Amino acid sequence: MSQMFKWNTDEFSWVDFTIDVLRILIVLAIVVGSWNTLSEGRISFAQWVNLFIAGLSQGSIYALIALGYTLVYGILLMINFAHGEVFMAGAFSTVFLAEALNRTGFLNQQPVLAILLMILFAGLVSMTVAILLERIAYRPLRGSPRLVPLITAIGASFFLQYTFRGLYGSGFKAYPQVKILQGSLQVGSINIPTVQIFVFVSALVLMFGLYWLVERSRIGKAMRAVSENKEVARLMGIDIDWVILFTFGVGGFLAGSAGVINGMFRPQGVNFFMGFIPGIKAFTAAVLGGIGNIPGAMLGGLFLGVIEAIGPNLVLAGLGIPGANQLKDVIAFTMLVLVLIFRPQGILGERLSEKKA
Amino acid sequence: MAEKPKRQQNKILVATGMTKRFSGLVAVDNLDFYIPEGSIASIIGPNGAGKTTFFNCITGFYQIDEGELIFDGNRIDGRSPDQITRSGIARTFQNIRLFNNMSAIENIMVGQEPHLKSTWLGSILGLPSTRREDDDTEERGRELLQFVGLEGKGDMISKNLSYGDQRRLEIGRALASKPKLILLDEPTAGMNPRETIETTGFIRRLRDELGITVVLIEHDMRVVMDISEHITVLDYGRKIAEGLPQEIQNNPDVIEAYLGRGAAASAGKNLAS
Amino acid sequence: MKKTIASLLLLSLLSLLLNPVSAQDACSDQLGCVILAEDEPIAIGAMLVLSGAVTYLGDDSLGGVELAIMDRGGELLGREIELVVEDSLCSAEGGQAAAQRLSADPTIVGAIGTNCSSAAQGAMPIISDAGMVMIAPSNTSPSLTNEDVASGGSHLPGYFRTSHNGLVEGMRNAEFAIQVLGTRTLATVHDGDPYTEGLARVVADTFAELGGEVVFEGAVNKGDTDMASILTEIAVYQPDIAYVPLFEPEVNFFAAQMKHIAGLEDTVIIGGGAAFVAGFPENTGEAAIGIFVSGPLVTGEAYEQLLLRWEEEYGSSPPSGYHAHAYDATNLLLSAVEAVAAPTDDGGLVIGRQAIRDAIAATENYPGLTGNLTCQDVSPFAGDCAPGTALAMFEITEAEVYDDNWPPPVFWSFSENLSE
Amino acid sequence: MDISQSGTRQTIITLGLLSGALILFTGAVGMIAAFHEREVVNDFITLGQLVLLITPVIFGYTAANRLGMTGEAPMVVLGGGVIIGLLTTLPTTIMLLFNSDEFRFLLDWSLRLAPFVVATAIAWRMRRQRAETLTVVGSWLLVTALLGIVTFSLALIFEVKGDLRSVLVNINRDWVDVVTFDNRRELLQGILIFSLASVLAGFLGSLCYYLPRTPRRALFYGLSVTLLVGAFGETVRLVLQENLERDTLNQLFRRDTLRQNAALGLLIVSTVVGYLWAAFGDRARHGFQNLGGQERRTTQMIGTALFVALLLMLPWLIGRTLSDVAVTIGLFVLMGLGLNIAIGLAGLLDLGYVTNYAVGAYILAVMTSIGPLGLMKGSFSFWMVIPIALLAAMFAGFIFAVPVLRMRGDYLAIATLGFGEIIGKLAISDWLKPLIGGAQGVQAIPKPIFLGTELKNPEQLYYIVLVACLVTLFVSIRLNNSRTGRQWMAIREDEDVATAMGIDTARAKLLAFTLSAATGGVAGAIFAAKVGSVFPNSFTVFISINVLSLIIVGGIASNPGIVVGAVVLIGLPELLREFSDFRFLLYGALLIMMMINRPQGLIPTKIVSHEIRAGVKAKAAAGD
Amino acid sequence: MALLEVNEIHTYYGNIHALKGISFEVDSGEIIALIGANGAGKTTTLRTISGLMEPRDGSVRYDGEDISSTRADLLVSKGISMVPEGRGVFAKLTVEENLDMGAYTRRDKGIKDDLDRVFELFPRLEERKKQFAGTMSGGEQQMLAIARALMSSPRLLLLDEPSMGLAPVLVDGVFDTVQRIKNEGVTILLVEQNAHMALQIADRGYVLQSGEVALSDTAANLQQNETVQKTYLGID
Repeated sequence: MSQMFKWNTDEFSWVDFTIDVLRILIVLAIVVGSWNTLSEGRISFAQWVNLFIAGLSQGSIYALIALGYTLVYGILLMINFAHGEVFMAGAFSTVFLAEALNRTGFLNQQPVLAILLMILFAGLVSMTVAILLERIAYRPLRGSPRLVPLITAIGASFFLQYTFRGLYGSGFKAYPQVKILQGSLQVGSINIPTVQIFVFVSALVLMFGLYWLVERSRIGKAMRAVSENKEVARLMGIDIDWVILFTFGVGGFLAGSAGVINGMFRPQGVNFFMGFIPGIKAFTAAVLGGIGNIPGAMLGGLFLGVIEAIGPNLVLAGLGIPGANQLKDVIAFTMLVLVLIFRPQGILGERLSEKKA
Repeated sequence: MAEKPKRQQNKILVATGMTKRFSGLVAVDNLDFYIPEGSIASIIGPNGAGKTTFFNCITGFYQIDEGELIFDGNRIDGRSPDQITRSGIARTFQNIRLFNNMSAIENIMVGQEPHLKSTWLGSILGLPSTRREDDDTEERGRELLQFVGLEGKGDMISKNLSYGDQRRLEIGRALASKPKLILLDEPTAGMNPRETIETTGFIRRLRDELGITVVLIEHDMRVVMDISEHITVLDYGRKIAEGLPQEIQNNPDVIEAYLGRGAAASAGKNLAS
Repeated sequence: MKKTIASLLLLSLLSLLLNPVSAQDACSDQLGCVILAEDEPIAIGAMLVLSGAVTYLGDDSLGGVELAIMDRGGELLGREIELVVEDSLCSAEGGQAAAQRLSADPTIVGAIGTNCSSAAQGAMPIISDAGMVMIAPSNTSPSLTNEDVASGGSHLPGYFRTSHNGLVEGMRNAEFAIQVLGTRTLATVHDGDPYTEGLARVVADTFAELGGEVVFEGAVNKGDTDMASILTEIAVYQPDIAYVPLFEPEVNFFAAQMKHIAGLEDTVIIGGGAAFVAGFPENTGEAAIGIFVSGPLVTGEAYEQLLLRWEEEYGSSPPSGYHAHAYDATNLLLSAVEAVAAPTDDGGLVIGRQAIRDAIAATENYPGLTGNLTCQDVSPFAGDCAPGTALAMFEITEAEVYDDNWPPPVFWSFSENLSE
Repeated sequence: MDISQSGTRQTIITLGLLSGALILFTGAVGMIAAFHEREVVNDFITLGQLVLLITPVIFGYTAANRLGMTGEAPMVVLGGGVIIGLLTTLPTTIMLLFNSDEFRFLLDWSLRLAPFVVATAIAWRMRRQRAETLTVVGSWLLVTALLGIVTFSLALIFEVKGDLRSVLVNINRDWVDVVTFDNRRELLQGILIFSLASVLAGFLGSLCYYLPRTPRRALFYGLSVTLLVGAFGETVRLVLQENLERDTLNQLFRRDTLRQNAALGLLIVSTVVGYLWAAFGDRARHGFQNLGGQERRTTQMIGTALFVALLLMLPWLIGRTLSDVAVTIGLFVLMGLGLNIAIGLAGLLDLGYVTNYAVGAYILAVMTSIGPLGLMKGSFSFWMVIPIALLAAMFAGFIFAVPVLRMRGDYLAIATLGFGEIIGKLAISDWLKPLIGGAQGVQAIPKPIFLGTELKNPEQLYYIVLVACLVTLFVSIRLNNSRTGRQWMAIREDEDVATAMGIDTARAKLLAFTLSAATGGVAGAIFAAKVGSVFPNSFTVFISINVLSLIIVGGIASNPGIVVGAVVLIGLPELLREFSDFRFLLYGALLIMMMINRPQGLIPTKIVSHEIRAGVKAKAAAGD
Repeated sequence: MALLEVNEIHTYYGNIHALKGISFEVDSGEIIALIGANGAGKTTTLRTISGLMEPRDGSVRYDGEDISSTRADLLVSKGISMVPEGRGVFAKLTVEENLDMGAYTRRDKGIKDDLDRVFELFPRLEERKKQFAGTMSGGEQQMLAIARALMSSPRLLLLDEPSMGLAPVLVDGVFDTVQRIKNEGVTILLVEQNAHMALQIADRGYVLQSGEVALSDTAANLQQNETVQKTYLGID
């Protein structure tokens, strides 16, 4: 009742009104676009499912990177803008190992072992980069205003990109293709590439591993304690420097593994710049899910992946917009803004502002 | 400037059936209460009883889920905090929240917002009316600083002020909006007994000299019993008692849930002395 | 601090007053001359993309330029050749800044560059205004050689290129699809780069003109890794040909992911010059087999030699497909300088700027790596030096994918086709 | 004089290895080889060699400084310099050996042994700290396993690839040539020369510590000036070219390189000037401070007048190329001043500022272009469109601000970042191609015409930018000291409380976004006119990042800071074009070092500098 | 020998000189109360002892060892535990996890016993083992904070304002608990705004005034002291 009342008084707010109009327009566009597409029926159900699954796989990669953002954010309230580069460091370095394993034939003789070795190697490389980053660039800045570490992170992002370009060159490299991942699984009329199942499953395993680590293990509890209150955590005897370093390390390890998993999934395009766009996407995913929240990062990543895969064909093509796939980022970011309008704290985030007041 | 006591019977703020929930948790539960105009009223209750939530509901920081709030004859529920401030309610915060990197005078000048009219265009063009208003604002700000006892400290960055001065500045900032009702959240927190007495006197002056109705949240029972004319006791978001200090002190529910035997006795003693 | 500024100011003022205009006695060129003293080297500029996502393009061209200079022993007319390299980025403002810098140096005779057509748009007015020449190794935008402003042209005197005009390359590609492969339906995909967008458009137009049907025109973004979405859309139309002039790595992703998409089994991919890269088959893997790539018909022997030299010098294969164009562009410029430079009595050298332009414009059947170069001067091909006849279609085979073979065998070439 | 004393030893080893790591890093990313191409002094020293040699000097001096402070004997200090010189060469030497055919077996062996050695070292250290046996053994196994994985993988990679160079592309012949001083064939001899040179450099560095203060400073000034002039030869020459005759210039420079005589002359002159400054500079500064009020004011007025004159004359002093750089800097100053309204004053972290820039540029492009996309077919002039671009950008700022008004902090940041991306993608899209050209952009944008003159040179455009900057500066100062400014500051400090003060925060924030957008639009419009064509790829997230960074680097909310920030972050990279391959590497390193050493920015406002310094200290103490 | 000796410590917040040479000592088994006005340096003193801040000058000796510049997290295993002002429970951790954090530095077998002991002391916490600490009332949070500090089995417990923000009815309970903890042999250094209560349970007390020790005596004597009565006890 009071809701209705509000509209009739002088409380009418242009901001609310505009936002409402915007919401309605966006929702309308989505509905109309989807309706048009689906009623035309150009794309079959099986194709939609395939797109969905491809989106999930892509989303798993985003999610794994997003976890690193979220971990660091959770503990330091800092956007580690260079996290995409941590991903790149692992992926780029391991491409040489993958080539070597392929040359010796080991990759196809013992694919499981080989992939495991690659994941470990990439994880360790990325972890080292992440730890160095924290130690050299971020630790001296603890407690300074939020913009300062953000700028440092941007600087670190450039620095890492061009360092790796200097080390490994500017050309593109590609992961070799692993035979056992080349096939596909036929489920009814739907054909699911094995590699996508691999990506999704290994991402899930890593995510649950992380979830267990944070929720159940001693160090995980310490991480949560540090993220809530660093000073009190120290009073518990927790070495917060070490916990923060550990957090960066874990985030780095996940990013590195994401690099290899990504290499199995999208083997091409390995170069020094490869971390930038996934980095921004993963950051978006983390915010979408509610930054600082681990399940949120997973959800955000998967959501973003699926949106990107399905959105252009479903909505934009339906609205008759040419070059729909070009605009998939527009869809992704519009969805982000839409989600944030409805839930300013992200899908699974907590309301910070209310607590504060 | 003092208001006549006869208006004391008017209820400046009335809430009926006020309810606020946080994701299932009921913070304020179907609350009915009123504040008599021109009085000094207190809200007391155990930690987590919903006192600060209650303030936040009145000042529009939270939108209440049910019920209505009437201030000075107008409904204010559903309004935004700035509109409520404009209608004449000002507040301070439990843990002082000044604009830390602004000077004391700037803090007070921001406090005068509800009465300012100049626009950004006027400022850019340097219109005479804008300049005049800026000068007036500053002058009134200096007067207010004097009133709260911060004369000569106007150009200090507020975070460099001492704790007591910060409390005073916060009240001064609240007064700058010329409120009819001022909400003070634990104004004596962190003060020693001597400072507390000074502050109590100052709160009385607010009412007596400026005619502002005062609502306090306070933990120090001596302060509460000493200056309040009307007390509301909250527990788990519900009102468990309301009335004059004497009544509250002897209310068995209040003693049970909040005061405890000893405190009730000692507070009573103090008031008597 | 302030005092330093003040004294600096005074000094500069004084020097302004004392600066006499030096007469260029020996020069009768209408655009002025480059006058070199006895010990000065011959300087040529390069405006290439050396940072950002497409750095490899610049690295590729720079290698071509450097090798061309090295192959002349680093000398011209007995003088050292000095290469002044500027980063033109891949943007108009980057091109402008690079050109601004080169044009400020009165001893630079001309420049190789730019890589990106957008950079050329920024650089061309400055270079032209300064009376210099620029020879682009990888610009393809038709507007750069079109003089008609109203129809979108922007050509200015002094601009040349050894890369193929998108119009020519696009038409050839479409002709190939229709006339050689005999296909009827076409899908095109670009990536928002002016180069790929231009090619895709020309191909689509020509394809339709020649009686084919363009069923889909779409685009992806640079940096996209997931092509499933657009491939699904294309699969709806099951076109005979997918014309994909994308760069690495998008083109790899496109090709590699296509095999997962039902309905595109029979669709043939034609890639543009951007995919004419040594790394493309290997990076794409099995999926690259059977793809056609359009590229310059490089004359075998000399090009082989260049690749060997490259390997020796840089320890790898060229990162992109334009190094041969850059090599030719450099030689074009150096030859022009060689032809018009006139020694003076005091051991100096006078090089007329208009003369250089004229010399390059007069190039006819210059034997380059990318064929016999002839520079045209009629809009919309004003400044185009690439031999349109030397374009070819290459087919990627297993040898390229698995055995590092490069370049791939020529499937069809325009010149052969002419002679037939 | 016990060099084995632990503190001393640690200082020397740390600094030495740091110096060595730096040398190896610069080599491995290709800097040394690339810098070798550039001669600082003709036929004498190249930039690459300079980096190799100056590093041990600097580290040697730093170590000497530290050791000297703790009262070490000269023998120790100088010995420290020598050791640092030696350590500097160590990593590079190892890499050289690994890379050479004869000594490659060393690489194989190190990779095999490294895990065990490192793990044992760690275990031994733990043992000394009385850790439990089980823990020690466990750690040993863990470290061996993890490191083993890495080294095994590396060994495999190098085994298959054949050499280091196929992975680390810059560990190549050029690099070997530089670090061995052209002794690639006689590797050991080369290493010896390199080591000797480095030891000498380290020794000289530590020797500097014993120079008296004044000559030391003089030498420092002299060397820095000479080397900077040499390193930035191209830029210096561009300036001199405007003011000197070509023959004179040719006597000083051989192309972009200082000639030996000129370098020597410059070194002597600048050292002498440096000596005078070091000896009498303090007195002069003191004298100025002691001037009477009237005199001082006069001096300041003269200073201001000179500064204004300098601003007005700048293009004619620095020439066309640098004017072009100045215009670019000016555009970023303009955007910086605008974004500062949102970030510095109102505390709104806007990462999508490029939106406004793009809107301004495209508006000007389609309104004035005489090409096929021009709406007005050239009937609108630059001057008519500038206000339109301004309003359009404000409108865009307004529209994009509405949905994000309720968002805070990082959510706001990512949402605005998203808007930047959306605008970029729309600009490039096929969808809007009929309007704004899509990937092909808009061409044929005429230059502004002022009193019949076509302003096509950067020297002329400079004045447009200058005027725009001054107007913006004026407006921003006015706003800063107004009611509106106070509202913004209140929102920045505490949005909830600001609302409680009766501020309509939504409205104030909208205003901040809108006004902040205005200068972006103007900058975009000038940019479009300057370049003459507009392409979507000019409007990337890097513009937003650059503008944000320059504000922070300059000092947030500080107007002079914005100018300095723009000069450093936009101007320097333009001047560093000669190192273009490493521009972003250095840019990134600069940002990191700046933020660590001077988080309050180069020219901070008083409050901010106080807050940040105090905040860092207090919180560092609290460990927060 | 005293368990804790604080010797002329000077501590700064940035440039603000907060402690100007404070000295006192705490013997084993005592409850010592630090009282004083807001800003007198009580909390700073505790923070300096617990290692959250480092004194610029002076020394803190614990059990004969100089701990002035030992980090807070290392002091916990030496037996110093602090309950911070405002309780500082980890709101998003459960009660049990909070207690686990208290025992973070320990790896001995006694943790289980200590947990039982703590639950015995605070039966309320056992009931709410699985609940998030943030959802508990202020009084319960205070109990949790104390219980958590006890989980590290400290020899010296630093309590910062345990009664702050609590309803009068709960304050007595907190002080009872403090007394009981003392009886178990833990030495307690108590900072309290409520000087009245603090002096009732303390053995000795120190009055701090703008960063210096103004008075020190047994608690009983302090209660009788006229200035103390006037300024800190509110008795006219």
